Amino acid sequence: MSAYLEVSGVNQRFGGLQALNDCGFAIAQGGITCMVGPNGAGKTTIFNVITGFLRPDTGHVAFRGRRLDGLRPQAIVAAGIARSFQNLRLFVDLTALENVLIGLPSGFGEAPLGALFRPFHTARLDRARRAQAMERLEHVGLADRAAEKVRNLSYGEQKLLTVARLLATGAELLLLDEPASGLAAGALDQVMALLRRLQGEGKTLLVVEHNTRVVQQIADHVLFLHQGHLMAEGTPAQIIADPALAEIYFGGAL
Amino acid sequence: MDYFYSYLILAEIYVLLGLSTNLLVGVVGIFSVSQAAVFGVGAYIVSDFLLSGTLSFLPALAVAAVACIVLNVLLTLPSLRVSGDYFVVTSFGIQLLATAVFTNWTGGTGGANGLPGVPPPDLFGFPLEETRQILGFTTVAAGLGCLAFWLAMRAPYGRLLKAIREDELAVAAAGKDVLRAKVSAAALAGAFAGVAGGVYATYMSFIDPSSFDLDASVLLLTMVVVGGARTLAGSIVGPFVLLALPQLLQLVAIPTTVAASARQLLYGVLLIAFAVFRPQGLAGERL
Amino acid sequence: MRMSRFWLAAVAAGALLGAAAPARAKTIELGALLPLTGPGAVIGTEQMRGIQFAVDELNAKGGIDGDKVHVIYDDDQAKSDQAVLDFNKLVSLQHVPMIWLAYSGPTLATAPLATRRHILILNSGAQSDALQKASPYLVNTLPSTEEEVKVMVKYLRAQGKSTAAVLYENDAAGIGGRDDFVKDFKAAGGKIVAQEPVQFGQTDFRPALLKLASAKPQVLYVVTTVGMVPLADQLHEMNHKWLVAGTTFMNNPQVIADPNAAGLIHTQVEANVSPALMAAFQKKMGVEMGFFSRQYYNSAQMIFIILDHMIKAKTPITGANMRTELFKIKTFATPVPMTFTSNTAIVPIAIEEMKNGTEVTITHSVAK
Amino acid sequence: MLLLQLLVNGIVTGCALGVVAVSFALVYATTRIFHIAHAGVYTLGGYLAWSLLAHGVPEPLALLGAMAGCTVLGAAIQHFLYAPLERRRATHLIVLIASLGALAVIQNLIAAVYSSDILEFTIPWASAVVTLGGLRLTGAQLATLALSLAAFVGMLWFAHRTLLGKRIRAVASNPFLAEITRLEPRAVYVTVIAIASAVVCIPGVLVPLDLGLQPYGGVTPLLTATIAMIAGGVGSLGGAFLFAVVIVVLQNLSLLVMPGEWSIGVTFAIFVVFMLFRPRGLFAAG
Repeated sequence: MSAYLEVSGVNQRFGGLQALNDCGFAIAQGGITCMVGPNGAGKTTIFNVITGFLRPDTGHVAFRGRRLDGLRPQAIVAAGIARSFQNLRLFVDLTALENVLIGLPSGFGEAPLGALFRPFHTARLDRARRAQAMERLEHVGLADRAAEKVRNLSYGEQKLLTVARLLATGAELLLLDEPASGLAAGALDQVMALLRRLQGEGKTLLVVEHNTRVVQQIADHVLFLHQGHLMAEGTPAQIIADPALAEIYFGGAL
Repeated sequence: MDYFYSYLILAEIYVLLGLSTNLLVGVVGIFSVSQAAVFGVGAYIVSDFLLSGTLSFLPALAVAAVACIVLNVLLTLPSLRVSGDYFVVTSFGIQLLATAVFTNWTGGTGGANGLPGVPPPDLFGFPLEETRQILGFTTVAAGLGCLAFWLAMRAPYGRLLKAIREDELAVAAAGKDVLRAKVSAAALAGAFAGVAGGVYATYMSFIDPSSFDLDASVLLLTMVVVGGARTLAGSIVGPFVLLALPQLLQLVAIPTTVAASARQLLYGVLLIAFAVFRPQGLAGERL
Repeated sequence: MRMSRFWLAAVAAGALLGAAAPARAKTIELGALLPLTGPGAVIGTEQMRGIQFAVDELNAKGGIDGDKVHVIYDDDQAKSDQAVLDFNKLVSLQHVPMIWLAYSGPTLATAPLATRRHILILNSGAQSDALQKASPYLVNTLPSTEEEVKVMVKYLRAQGKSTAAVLYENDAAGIGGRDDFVKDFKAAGGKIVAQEPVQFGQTDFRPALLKLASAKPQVLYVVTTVGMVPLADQLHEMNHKWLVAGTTFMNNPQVIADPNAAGLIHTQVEANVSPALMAAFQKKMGVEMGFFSRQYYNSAQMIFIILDHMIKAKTPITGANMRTELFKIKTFATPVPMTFTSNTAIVPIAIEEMKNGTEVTITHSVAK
Repeated sequence: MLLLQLLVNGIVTGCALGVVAVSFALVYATTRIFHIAHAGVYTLGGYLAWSLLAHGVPEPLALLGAMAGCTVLGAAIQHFLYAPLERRRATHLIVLIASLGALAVIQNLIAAVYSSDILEFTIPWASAVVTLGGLRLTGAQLATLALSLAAFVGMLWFAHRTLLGKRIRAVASNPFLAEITRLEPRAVYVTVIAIASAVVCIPGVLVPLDLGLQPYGGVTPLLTATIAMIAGGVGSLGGAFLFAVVIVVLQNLSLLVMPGEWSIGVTFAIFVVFMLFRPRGLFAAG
């Protein structure tokens, strides 16, 4: 049986830096997998490779048995994988609702000819899409902030909004880059609860996370990356218990 | 009365150009300094067809629009490879190259002598010779342009373009085809500029490279700044104000020998004042 | 709102203008559309000085039969769309019957409007051949380059010169002059060995001159409108052996005063004014009276003569009447004699040589 | 001989433009401001020198006086225009527009004061011709070559050997980092523009010494200089200088193979193609 998502033999070099070194791992459907490792381990780079923002020097990415490497980002989203960014990358001059609308799969009126020559049709379909986007906002608890410009939202709200935008794509495998970083305790719990809920709804999550508390609480499975290579994997308890990994991770500070 | 008519006609032609520039610079964020070159190509194509008698006005205008769509897409392609200031300078280069072609390709453009005697526009065989008739035509053309801009901006398409200006990568991550959206915006902007060029040539009846040079491109950019980015109102207000400005400055009493430089100086001061005190222009959003 | 304040200012300015206008009841208003800013301003301001000096002189003498003349200057930056706008403003708002123009672009752009609205437009600065037939209402007081070229080619061939190179300005005036010269010189049995353009306002002529020099011509024909002093200096610096021949544009007090210019010859559309006038001009304007100042001074004198006739005959001062009157008078003895059998004046053309800071006339001729 | 003379003329003009390019590149690399008004500073330098000479000031002092004037103007533009804009978080385009406005103000002030006629310097040694082998150069050209090279070497020395130069390069490479290490980018910015303005004054005086002064004459040199900077790679002063020389030499030599009216067009066509294939310049730093 082939894995749900399978990454194998990926090498990526930037000038003199070997960012990914024969990186390979597999992810099962339906779980929350956390990816940990020290800074510069290649976590964000592998995200970029999986989602088509980087074309690796060598190696393959397969999703549900289908090869994805070499496809453009939008084709990968269409195949069912979407990602968020560590630095959010929201459209701060648009409203919360509009941000989610951009996430929705392309529809009528997103190309100029349709927008210009069938305005009423466009408007009717857009109303339906707005309702859909509103649902996503409700899902993450931001419905009352729909008309607010993103720059006026709190950091916690912005983090939730990235998840709503991600959900809007309809992807079944979600790649989240540090969804909990920088959050106060209350917002942190809110985000963790949301991730759990998404898992319950049938999504598969791959999460880059630094906070060991978060990893312990949500991860079904942990991947440990070091110098662009998968060094270890296992349950959160197994990984955290391994002194050699802690040495690498915290540089001996613990 | 003709003065106000000719002011309105030119302002309306510049509204089409303002829409074109605003779409590219304000909405999508492609800082093109070569829109006047596209405008010029539209003007020369229509003039050449009318002067040689091969096509009548409306078909010639259609050809010009198509040519400018293709041209503008080609001209904005570098923006996919080079970004920010690099594109601005590349675009400067394109504009100067275009000026060189307009000035030296005597066969197609009449060179520095320009093309005199371009016939007036005609609609299905009825020539529009009176200024009033031309005004009617440009009003319809500018009106249609505004309608198109408005429809595009309120549709999901406009939202997509605004998102691209803010963060191209995030748009791609949301599963959208950024390339297609950018190319289509450049195409739309090219169509506006091409039509504006054709109408301009037939109204003026004489064109030469000086109307399509770097100064003209900078003027278009200034219209977006003064009018305001990303809004329909901004694209309309900018051209109307900037064309009126030199005329209003003529009313300021200054000794004759230095009057003209003093007026240009005031124009510079005004640009600075807008940049410092009102970066969103008269009726737009912050650039 | 800033915006409303802006418009308020505009309206206030307009009101001021409206209030000021009726005060000049006995004033004849004329228009002038010249490039007063931008690269063309070098020439435009010189032209403006010529007109203004003539007007001040006239008004100081009491005007025409008591009526003062006032010229409204508009800056078209040598751009045709600005010129159309300004033309319409001068005609619709200020109701001027005639307008001075410069540069072929703006002149050609306003010519159809002049025909339609019966406004006399007067070009005393551009020489492009296209101007000859652009409009019945367009009158040129400067003969076309073609006329000057004919005179020069005849002289050069008579001197036994058979090979020539051309240095021309890459604009309407320069290209027109080049085309005329190439055609006429070949027709007269000569050979063109090289031609090279320079941009308007460019003052580094060295690359072009070096290239032309390598073709070893006997004559260098120059058709440029500005930058004559650097040109003379750079020619001198090359220690060349050829005869340098130019057009009227070479006539510039600074060039004549430049010792490096000795030996240059050029055709001269006669625009001589008395030394006393030159001195008065220098005193009032602070600069020497250049060729364009003299041209526009002369054409202003012509307009005053026309107006004088019309006021005496009580003819209403309109563009159409001014045009009719112009062709009725036909010959004007402004400091320079001008005759109109077509829209372009017949003016004497001389060939002059620069020597020791002055000019010496070699031959005289009359265009056409 | 023709080739050699064209080459040498090109090198002379190219060196002068190179100094314009280097000074512009210094400003751009440090502040990321597209300082179009630099063309105005360049133009003002020549006019100031002309006025000082007209009042009988000796030549070296006139040059220094003009440089002082340019320094003040440059610093004023930074202090009264760019700094407030930065505080208001103005975008790139807005700063560019403001700079264009400043250029219009400077040019037209000059035109109003000096008129738009071409002004000539009358200095005998400047127009005297020196013959070297078969080459003919004027005094002004020789002075341009010598002082431009000196200015360029001086700039290189300053950027790489002095503390202030190193600070400037630190701010250029990372203003944020510089800020947290208390390098005060704002103070550095004023200094940079002041220095660049003083330096650009040198070609600003010497080129008109040879070719005359025009109020709107600074734009073309600046555009060429900008292209040289981009082609040479932002942050590489040597690259900017070299490319300025190469561009002008090529423009001069291109006359040998094609009609002169196309030389500018071809230059820009090559540049546009170049940008497509080498968008970061030839000697890009980093």
